Amino acid sequence: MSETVHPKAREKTLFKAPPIGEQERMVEAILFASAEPVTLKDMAERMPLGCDPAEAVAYLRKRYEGRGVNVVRVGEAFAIRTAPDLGFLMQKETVEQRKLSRAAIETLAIIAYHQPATRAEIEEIRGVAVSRGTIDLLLELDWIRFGRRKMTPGRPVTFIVTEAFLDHFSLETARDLPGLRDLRAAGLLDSRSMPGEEDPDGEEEPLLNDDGQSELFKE
Amino acid sequence: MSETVHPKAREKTLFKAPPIGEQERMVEAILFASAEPVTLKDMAERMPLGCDPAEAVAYLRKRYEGRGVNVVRVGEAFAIRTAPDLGFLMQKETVEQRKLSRAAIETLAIIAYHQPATRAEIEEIRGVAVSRGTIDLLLELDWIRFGRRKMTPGRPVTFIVTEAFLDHFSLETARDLPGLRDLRAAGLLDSRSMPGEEDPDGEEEPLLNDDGQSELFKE
Amino acid sequence: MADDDPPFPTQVAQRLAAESLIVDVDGFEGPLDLLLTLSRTQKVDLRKVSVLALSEQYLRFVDKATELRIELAADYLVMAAWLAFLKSKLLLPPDPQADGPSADDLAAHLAFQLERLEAMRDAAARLMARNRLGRDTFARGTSEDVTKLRKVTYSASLLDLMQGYARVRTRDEFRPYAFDRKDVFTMEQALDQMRSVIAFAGDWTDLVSYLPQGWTAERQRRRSATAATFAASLEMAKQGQIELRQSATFAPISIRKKP
Repeated sequence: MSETVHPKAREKTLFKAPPIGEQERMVEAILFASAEPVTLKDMAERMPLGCDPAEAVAYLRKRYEGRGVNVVRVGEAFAIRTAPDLGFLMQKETVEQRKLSRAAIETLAIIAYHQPATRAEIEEIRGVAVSRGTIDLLLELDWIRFGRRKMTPGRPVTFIVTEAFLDHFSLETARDLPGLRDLRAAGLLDSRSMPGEEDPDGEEEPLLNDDGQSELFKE
Repeated sequence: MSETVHPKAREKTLFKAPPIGEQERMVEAILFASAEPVTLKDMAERMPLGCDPAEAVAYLRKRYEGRGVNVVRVGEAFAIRTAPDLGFLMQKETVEQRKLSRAAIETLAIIAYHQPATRAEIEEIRGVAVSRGTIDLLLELDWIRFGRRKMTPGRPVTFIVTEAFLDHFSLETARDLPGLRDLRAAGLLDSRSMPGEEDPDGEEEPLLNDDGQSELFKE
Repeated sequence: MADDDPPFPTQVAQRLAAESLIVDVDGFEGPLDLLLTLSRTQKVDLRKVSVLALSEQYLRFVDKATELRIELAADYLVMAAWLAFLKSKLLLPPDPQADGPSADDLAAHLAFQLERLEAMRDAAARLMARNRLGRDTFARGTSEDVTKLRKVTYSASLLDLMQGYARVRTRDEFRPYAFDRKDVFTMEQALDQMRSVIAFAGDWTDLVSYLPQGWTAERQRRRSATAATFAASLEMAKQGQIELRQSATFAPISIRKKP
């Protein structure tokens, strides 16, 4: 109760930002009102001038620790989600999980761990052609999207995972993918092709390592 | 944080009801995830045996007092709702300055120079059909309004410019609109008028003088 | 999350797998997947897998399939051919004169591929076992939409108005110059045309035979089509799809699909 702020506080916004306790209430209201994650930028746009949503979210997050709902980070955004241990209460809300084919699951994992990944890279890893339907399904689920084209001959399109993917799998960032570090350390995420053969995208080794992967997985 | 309940508490449910703090978490999650307000009966059905949702809701309600969202009673049921003083966060007001489309400008100009003008006349001068949206926009902006019906077959409606139009363009009367000759004299009709488009203006000197100028603007 | 699998199903699974190998080719997601399954029977760390033994297993499998008249998809046969080649290379002492990668490099790479595929498969399983939205965690049930109050104000100046008027009054005189393209065959068209037929051209074929129908009679059209087709062939050669040949200056140009 102590932080409760006079409701009229916001009217003074022309002069100064509302106290942080009040900002926390605002962020709370905004996050509760949205089923989708909300970015700090979105929050700032909706809150009075001078507010610091990042700080307010940090307080809010702390407040909801251990509660029935939690504040979670999803990429660059935040959302409130029910605590995972209470899922059993929600039979009514449970969404029928689409049964994904093995090909779709593996393709998704390869994109997540190797992103940005081209179709040729996915095929190289799985050793079979990726069907159009598999990619379409993942796109439709909004778990993957097109990334930047690769700067190799043919300028192939790449795929990367989306915020909805992170949200669905309770990941804060793509860096939190289970086992990512170990896989990387073991060299299993390197793009290595058959000795004496061209790379899946027709490029020499060095190029594959630069642009794309770096920005997402910088440590 | 003192009320934080051990997350494993619910595992004891087969033997006795979970502690009230845990029940509060459950109610919180249920209210959060439900699309509709939830009755105590519904809650009891979803929670482990022996739970007392009424008590849990009472605690939860207290906890949310003064927060950004509140637990409110809706008939016989309960729901989480945005605190009334924060409703302003759920609105996003944006003011957008837009340039009037070329079609709208031309239509408006024709009405201003030829008023009262029927749709057929506008179309004849512009050489293309006038979309409904264009007229609607101009009406909505209160720059044009319906004039008297024309005494010709079909008695078509006419459009004339409004006070608001004169006001916006700082004109005393529509007669004050400069004639084409004035425009040309002022160098406004030469080819530099509209950057970035094929510019018919100014090339065909002779045409500028003739009929187009309606009797309204005789010099 | 809860793991529904019985504790140690591997032995049974292996036996079932070994049996099903013979009949159920459809169960495999390609030759690499099959190799991975076969390698499990070696019960070793994938890093220490015997590629030689694995190659033999695979080749035996393919033989058996052939005996049973099971139609194997082409990529299984390609893999078989490659493994047969690798096997012979592995068995022979290395030839110091031979260029290209050594048998050991190739074997090591195959082992790497298997390890990588298995790692991705594990990663996928771990991913799918995470708390999932709509199953373990839930989003807000009643989201409030942010009502967007959009106020649009339109601006137009007197100048805009006058220019607009002048524009419509002088428009009739103006006809934008448009290039008449009736008799022009573009390079894009030529590329499309060639790509669709090149697959059937195994041997050297005169470029002229690629001219589209209806573009050979009239001189002007023929010239345009020839130029476009030639440009398209250069482009395809650059992309490594075809080869070009001309025996002398002004001699007919022939092309063929790159073998």
